[in-house]
Amino acid sequence: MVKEIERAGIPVVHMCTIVPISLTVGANRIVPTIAIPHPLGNPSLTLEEERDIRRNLVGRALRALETEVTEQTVFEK
Amino acid sequence: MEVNGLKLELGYIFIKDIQFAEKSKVENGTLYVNKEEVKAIILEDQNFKSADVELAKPGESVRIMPVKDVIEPRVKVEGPGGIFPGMVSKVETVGSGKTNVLKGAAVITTGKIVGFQEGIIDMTGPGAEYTPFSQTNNLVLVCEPIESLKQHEHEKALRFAGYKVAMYLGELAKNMTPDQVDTFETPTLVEGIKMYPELPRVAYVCMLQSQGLMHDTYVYGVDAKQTISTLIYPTEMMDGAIVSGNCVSACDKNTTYHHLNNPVVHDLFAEHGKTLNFVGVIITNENVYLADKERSSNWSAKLAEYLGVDGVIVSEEGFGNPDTDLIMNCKKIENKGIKTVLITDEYAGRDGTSQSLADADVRANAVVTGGNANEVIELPPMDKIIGHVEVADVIAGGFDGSLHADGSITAELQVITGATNEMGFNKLSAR
Amino acid sequence: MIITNNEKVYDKYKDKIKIIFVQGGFKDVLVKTRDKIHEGHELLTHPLSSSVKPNETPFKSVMISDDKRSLNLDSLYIIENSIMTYDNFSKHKFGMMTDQITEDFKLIDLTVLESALNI
Amino acid sequence: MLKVVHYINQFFANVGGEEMAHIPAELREGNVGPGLAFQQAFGDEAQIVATIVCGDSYFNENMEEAQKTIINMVKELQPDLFIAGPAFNAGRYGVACGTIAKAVKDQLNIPVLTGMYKENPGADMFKTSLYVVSTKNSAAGMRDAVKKMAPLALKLAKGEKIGASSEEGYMPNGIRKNFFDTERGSKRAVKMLLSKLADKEFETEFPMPDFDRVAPNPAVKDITKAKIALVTSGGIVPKGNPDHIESSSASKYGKYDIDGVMDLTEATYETAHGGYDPVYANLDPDRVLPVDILREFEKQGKIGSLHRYFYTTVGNGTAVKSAKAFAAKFAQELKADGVDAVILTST
Repeated sequence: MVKEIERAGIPVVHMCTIVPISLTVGANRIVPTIAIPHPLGNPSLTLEEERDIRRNLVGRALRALETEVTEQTVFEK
Repeated sequence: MEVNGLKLELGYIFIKDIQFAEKSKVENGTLYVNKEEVKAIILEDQNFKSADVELAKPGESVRIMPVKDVIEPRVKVEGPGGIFPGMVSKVETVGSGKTNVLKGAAVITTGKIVGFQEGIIDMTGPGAEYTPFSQTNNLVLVCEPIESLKQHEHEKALRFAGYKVAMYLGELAKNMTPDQVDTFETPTLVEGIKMYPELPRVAYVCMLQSQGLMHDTYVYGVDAKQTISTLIYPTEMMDGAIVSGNCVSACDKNTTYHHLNNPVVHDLFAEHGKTLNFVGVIITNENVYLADKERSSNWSAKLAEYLGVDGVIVSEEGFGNPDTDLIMNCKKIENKGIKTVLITDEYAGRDGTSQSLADADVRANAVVTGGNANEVIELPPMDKIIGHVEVADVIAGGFDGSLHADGSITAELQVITGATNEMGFNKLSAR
Repeated sequence: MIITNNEKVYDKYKDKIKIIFVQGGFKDVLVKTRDKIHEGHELLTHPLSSSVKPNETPFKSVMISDDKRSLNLDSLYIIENSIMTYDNFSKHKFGMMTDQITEDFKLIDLTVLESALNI
Repeated sequence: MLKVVHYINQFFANVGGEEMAHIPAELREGNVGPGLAFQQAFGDEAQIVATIVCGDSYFNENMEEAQKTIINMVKELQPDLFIAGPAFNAGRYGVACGTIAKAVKDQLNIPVLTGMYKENPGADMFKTSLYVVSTKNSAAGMRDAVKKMAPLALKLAKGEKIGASSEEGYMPNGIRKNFFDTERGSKRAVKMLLSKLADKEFETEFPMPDFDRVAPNPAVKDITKAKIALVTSGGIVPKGNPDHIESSSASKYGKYDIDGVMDLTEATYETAHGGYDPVYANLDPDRVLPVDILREFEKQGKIGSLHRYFYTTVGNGTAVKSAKAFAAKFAQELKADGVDAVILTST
């Protein structure tokens, strides 16, 4: 799916838990997330803490979109 | 020049017909069988209360089901050991000297070990095209177990009945002059390297199913699930060092006949010294435990590297989880810089549109397929059924209404013994 | 620990090994296994063990680790592929289930599991 | 005798080259150009009753109009078979052949056949929905193309069983079909290994799933001005799953308006995905689709705007087959809507 969006000429960032799968399906900008059932959250934290995590991850995704890449790149930080 | 290693002369005595007679013998290409003697061999095992023996020849309107194993009669003429070492003969290293083969004959065991059964051999009609055993002159054993017999003992008793009857028939050829002799020779590793330095070195990785009742394979009598990947001379296989105890998923299980006549071994020997240097065989199991899969594939890759080969052919056995072993073997061997070709079969659904393998990898770029086992086939009624007809409706790969009132069967190809064999025994393929 | 819908396995091992008994079919066992893998358990036996096709037998037993660690990718990959294969097969369900056949399928499932338990 | 209608372009009809590519579709009686070779191959089993000639530019620039006209022509003639091309490596001709053949097949339910070179863009577009015979890359391969296409054409017209791609000469269409090869599998394996060892070309009998790559697009210049769209394979849908998106192997994707939606809540959204434990996503769907944070960023000017619609599927990470087709479609919509970048979330 990520490839088809990229193919259409739109830069895309893939936020997912399983980085190797993301690499396999051909994502070029990858942001690793928390866990499969809750990639952008963590039910063991408070709502506000969860939002902080999410804010951080989405912020990282925006940074990935602003970054020129030439090959598959994982934005760990 | 005599070299060290193993050298086996296979003497073929061509069998064109099979008949019952007063005295068991082979004469002018006909295999004569004394039915009572065969029955007596089966009934030596007290687990059987009765036994019947039937004939099935190519072209006859006969259906055999449910098939457990197919065995080719062979006998050791010269050299150490006997056929099926560790099972019915002593544990002696076989694969050298001379062995005679009743080529064109086969012993087929049938039996209802559990309520769902598969394994059909049709001797004529469209189904016959898919199984190699429609072309052999078959002696079919129909054995009835005693009441209380447990499935495990039943399976074992049937397996041994097959070996013993095949040995009995093989003995008939012990003193005969073969119609044709083929010689197979594998030198030791050191000598082999020197022999054809200009040719690519090739090994064969033979995967063996090893998962429990009706899912097992034995090597010199050892249950393959308790083994670690190891080396075997190809000629040892020709003397029955590997036998089959597995029959679930009939289309892609290797019968003992397949192990004796391993087509990859034969086709590699055919090119040996011409286009390639056939170094030897690595056998590796297919266990249920994932750690075993990792360990066994680590070892097969390590052994391939140790043999210093440039390429290997890997053959799979069975459906589903062995795809994981196959891909592990492929990846790990390719990662050693050794090129692989895989032989598998497919479960692409009845319409052929599904993802066929349960595993995949980009390194598996050279694959031979034995066909789509889900493809539906119509098997017309036969005049005679040998075995247990009542199982037709509950064979795997069949489905509701698979057995029609007139005796015809609609089922998937997977019910036919050997139809999509993953050693590449057949011409069937798919695109 | 074992995840199973097979009473034969449950009855035999319930006092010896941790077991999750699933009320349901083959697919329910796979889904339960998948959720456990998502939680961080490691898959120990292959979910498509045995050559009996998933549309033929209603019984399935799978072994996973007792302890949880970080998500095991190999486990995840295998369970997802197994569910996909199951879905391919389940288009054509296998009917005909007498008591004897049901018992036999339970037995095969048990022996295949035991081949991994080394019992 | 079977009736055949043949479609060719201006070049093969000898009307002219690029300078005549603008001519609209016209109907001619009998066979024209390469039709003669087909007619000879058919013998008296089939007859080309008419040939439709159309300029490549005309067809591609007036696709709807051209299709309508040609469909009406074919409908009138009621043939047993429709052949388009072969187009060899001519790109626009290949696309035209595929497009019109598919239209005839879908709308008139008449068997169709076309042929082209494997790298013709029309090949990838149509090989899974039509029988597309693989030809050489230039018209010099006409004789070879007719030799492959004519027998397959007759089989299709007669409604006979079609064999495997390698037997019949059409491009593999993803449908696996059994056939008996000339050599046994082990022999084929030995040959394949020898080719692989010698670094010669060989063809696998079972291609692995697509592992191709797409090069990354340039970065977004100014994210604070960009229109960002959210896409998820995590199956987030409005509460109650109004489009009934299936929990796995879904046959459709969802497109939902989030105009004015500031936060996804338990009361308004949920997941339709069957590939993971849904408890956490149902309690707070922002855990999968971060609408709340993007709204916040929108307000703060950290992004230009959040696109009015989000797209959802239930891809499970490894099974990408159907998701690919959906994505190709909605990616075009996103492009048309002026979306500058996409955040795709997966579970």
